[in-house]
Amino acid sequence: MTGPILDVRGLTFAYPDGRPVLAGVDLRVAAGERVALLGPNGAGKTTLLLQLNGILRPASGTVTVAGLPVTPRNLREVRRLVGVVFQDPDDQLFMPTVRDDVAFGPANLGVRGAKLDRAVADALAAVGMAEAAARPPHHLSLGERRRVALATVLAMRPALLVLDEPTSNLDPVARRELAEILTGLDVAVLMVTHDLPYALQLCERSAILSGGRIVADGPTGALLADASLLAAHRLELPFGFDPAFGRR
Amino acid sequence: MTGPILDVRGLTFAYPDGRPVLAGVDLRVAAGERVALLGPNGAGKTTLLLQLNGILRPASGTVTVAGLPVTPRNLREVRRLVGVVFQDPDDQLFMPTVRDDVAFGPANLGVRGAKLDRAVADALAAVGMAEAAARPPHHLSLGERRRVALATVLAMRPALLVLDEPTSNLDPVARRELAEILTGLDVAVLMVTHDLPYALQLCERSAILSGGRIVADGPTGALLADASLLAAHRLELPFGFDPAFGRR
Amino acid sequence: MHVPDGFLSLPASLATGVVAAAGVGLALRGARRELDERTSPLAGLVAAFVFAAQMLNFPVAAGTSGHLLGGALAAVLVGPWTATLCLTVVLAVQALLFADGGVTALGTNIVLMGLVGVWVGWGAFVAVRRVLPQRPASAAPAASVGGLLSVPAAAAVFALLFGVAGTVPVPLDVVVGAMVGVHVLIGLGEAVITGLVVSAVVAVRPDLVYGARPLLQRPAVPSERVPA
Amino acid sequence: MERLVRRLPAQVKVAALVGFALAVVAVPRDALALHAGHAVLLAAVVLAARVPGRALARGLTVEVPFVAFALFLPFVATGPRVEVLGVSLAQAGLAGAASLLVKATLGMLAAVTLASVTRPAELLDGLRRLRIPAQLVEIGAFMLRYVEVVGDEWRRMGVARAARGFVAASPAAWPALSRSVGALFLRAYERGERVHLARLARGYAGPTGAGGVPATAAQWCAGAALPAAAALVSATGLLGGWGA
Ligand SMILES: Nc1ncnc2c1ncn2[C@@H]1O[C@H](COP(=O)(O)OP(=O)(O)OP(=O)(O)O)[C@@H](O)[C@H]1O
Ligand SMILES: Nc1ncnc2c1ncn2[C@@H]1O[C@H](COP(=O)(O)OP(=O)(O)OP(=O)(O)O)[C@@H](O)[C@H]1O
Ligand SMILES: [Mg+2]
Ligand SMILES: [Mg+2]
Repeated sequence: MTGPILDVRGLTFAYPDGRPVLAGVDLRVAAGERVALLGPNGAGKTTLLLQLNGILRPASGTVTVAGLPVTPRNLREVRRLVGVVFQDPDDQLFMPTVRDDVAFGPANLGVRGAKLDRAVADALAAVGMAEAAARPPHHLSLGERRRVALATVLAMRPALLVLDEPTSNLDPVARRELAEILTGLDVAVLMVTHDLPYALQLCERSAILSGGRIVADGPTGALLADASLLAAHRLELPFGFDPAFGRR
Repeated sequence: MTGPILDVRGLTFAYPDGRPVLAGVDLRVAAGERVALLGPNGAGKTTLLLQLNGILRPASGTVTVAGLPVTPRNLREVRRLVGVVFQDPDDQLFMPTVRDDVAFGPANLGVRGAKLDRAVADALAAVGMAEAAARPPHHLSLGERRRVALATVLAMRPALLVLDEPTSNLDPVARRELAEILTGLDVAVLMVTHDLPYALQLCERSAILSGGRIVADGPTGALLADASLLAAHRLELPFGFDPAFGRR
Repeated sequence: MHVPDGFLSLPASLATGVVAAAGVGLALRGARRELDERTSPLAGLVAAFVFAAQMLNFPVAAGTSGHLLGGALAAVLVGPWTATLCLTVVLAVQALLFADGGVTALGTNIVLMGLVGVWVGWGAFVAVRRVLPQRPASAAPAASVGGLLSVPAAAAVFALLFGVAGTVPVPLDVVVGAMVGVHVLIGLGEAVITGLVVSAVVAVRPDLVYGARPLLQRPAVPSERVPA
Repeated sequence: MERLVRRLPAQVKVAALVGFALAVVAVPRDALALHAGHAVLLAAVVLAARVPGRALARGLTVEVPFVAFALFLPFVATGPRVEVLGVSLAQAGLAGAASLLVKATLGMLAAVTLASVTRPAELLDGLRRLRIPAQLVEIGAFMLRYVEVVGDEWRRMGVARAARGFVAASPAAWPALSRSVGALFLRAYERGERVHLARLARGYAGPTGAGGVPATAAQWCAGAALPAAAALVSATGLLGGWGA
């Protein structure tokens, strides 16, 4: 593919209560690229992600996925291409067992029988939850639910993986394992995170969403080195983080 | 007060599906002390916290708060002393507006009128959410909801503040501000976190819960310096963290 | 199934009101044994579920429609006394906030759905539970049978009441036959939904299913103490 | 006028509704004309309270199953019969069906009026004040809260399904849907349970006494106007020998 896998142009959006949230967002992600989306609480990051597979519809502007505009006609195909891991795993998991939940997406894509079983087993193994297959998702700990939520999307093998704060509630090893999974996959990734070192570790590029616009977009290392930019958007490097890592 | 504010002894617990989760937990927290509770996903940290104000009842063992055993008779008093901020803010927020939600706890303690208004305003200001007072909690972003959840408990001025991963979904500045709030308060804190640098920054002491037991309990710096202990319980220092900070 | 105002004569409506009040009074006393502080939200949820299900009409034969009555489901989940209370609340709220079922017919509706529906469903459930293997999984098929029988039973009682105290003289056998016929079909839907919900709940929270309690072995709870 | 109706305490409005419905139901089958009086009275209240037409129309759809039942009566009722368009129908059945439909419709419209000027929470307070047993009101309060939770969880599950390529339209979707109904019950229950416990954790000790406000004598009188007038209509008709 030559064009970007994701192309967002002039996107605006307001919730029904009328407060404007997105005020003209432009963002492009190339196939295979990993991009971090940073920004303060309430900036509209989640709202933006929910537009990418048509769960919310823009007031104006366009979203294009692999050349397909995100419109009701194309929703099926768009949702096959874009896998969204929600910020709250309870928004993602709804079947009576973990296995059913992971199988749900691929089954909708027509995967059946032994192939389906393998897709489920692989996805659960990748997140270290193979043993929980028969348990109900709402009885898992929050970190466990987050992993299963990730597995439900991995099992669909999307071309663009959209992750909303995937590391929150994960234990430190699970967080590193997630980084390894993501670097091992051949997909484009758009990841919202408040964990700046993690963004630096995983994503060559970052964009900052603040006040409903993309206010900065560039190499992660360069953004994180700009202390006044960070401070202007409620971002800062955490306690004990050695900035020398950013200049390796 | 001379005794510990929290004293947990020989606590065991299983969920109704029969899987044992806690297998004899012993933990003490002194008045005014800040303790971090670390451990892998699914270790039972949340389950332990829910026993501290009697939301779950132990199968055996005892929990004592400020000398009061946590039994149905004492629940009212115990819940006045122990403020729990849940891991999932949706479990915590249930009123039609943010203001009502923050006022709910103090009103149940008998606070009324101007005093109640001030308690609500102070708590919301402390978490930077004063402007959201009239909005419905379920229309906030996840990070905003987490702050309001914290405010609902701060407004009750508990003697022991129990926090379940309070920094997840917070933006970096909110995370630092939370640290400042907590160090500024004169309460005992028991905080579950997967963010080891944050534990080091805030808590002089840490305990590791793993396999249903407390497997280590000591000064945070010493625990984090013990790489093999950490590795045995799915803990590790994050990318870019400079361990020299731990030895200041 | 929600009887509106004017179907029964005024004296008959008052009489069913007295029967309903007596039944609810008994249930208020009986329910104390079934509910404790922790399970009382369960009564609210069961009521909400029955409420939502009763608002959804599905087409049956010949232009009529039916909906879940929920009496058997409620009885199996929270016990028959509490179930009577749940149905009473559902019917009252529907009559007052949704104009579904007349306020003067509230007593009639409570008798039909809250007493006949609940207790016939519960009786059938207990009878079937006795003959099935004593495993928690047996609760679902037993509940299905309860659901299946509760609907035509309530319909038959309605037809009898109408035949005896209705505002129109009708041949009893015709009305009873027609009502029971239609409601056997609705009962099939009731059986499927009741069985599905009960089996889903029994699978993960058997402790929440009142009717499955005699089928449970106490779960093993670790109790050994560990030296500090 | 609209404010007056809306501001009446819920207990007064509930009592007025019951009184009105009783007066309507008391009219015998063959005195259909009396209901015109009731309809005029009710229409006055509907206009005064500015009940939205949408709400009234929605109420009518609730009646549909009973229209079917009423239409069935003229065919099966006993007694003298008349020929209508070549079909033999029972006179008593015709009169009965008409009376049924009119009474049910009047009762339904009155209830819709109550519902549109009363919020659910006010209704619960009103029932408490009418001395409905606390256990019932408590279940009602939980029920109204859970209806919201159930709806909310169902919506969340719907979004999650759609995001993973699910299309609900075909019968092939039913197994997945019916499996999620069971899960819905559990999820809604457990979330409601957690919220309930969160309330307890913040010192909640159950509803304290009757909420809402007591009604003044003037309000009771205002509320009694509709049922009293309706009863008067029914009584004059009855005494005047309309029924038989
Ligand atoms: N359903 C809703 N209705 C109304 N307003 C909403 C709704 N959801 C979110 N908002 C508001 O829209 C804004 C953006 O919310 P969003 O969830 O996109 O933020 P976010 O950047 O993801 O924040 P966070 O880092 O806290 O997750 C916030 O001000 C929030 O309060
Ligand atoms: N309601 C429940 N029913 C049955 N099992 C449960 C329930 N809640 C949690 N569990 C199980 O109990 C164990 C401990 O869960 P808990 O939520 O206490 O873990 P945790 O230490 O808080 O994990 P995390 O770091 O992911 O939040 C896990 O194995 C979990 O799957
Ligand atoms: Mg967000
Ligand atoms: Mg937890």
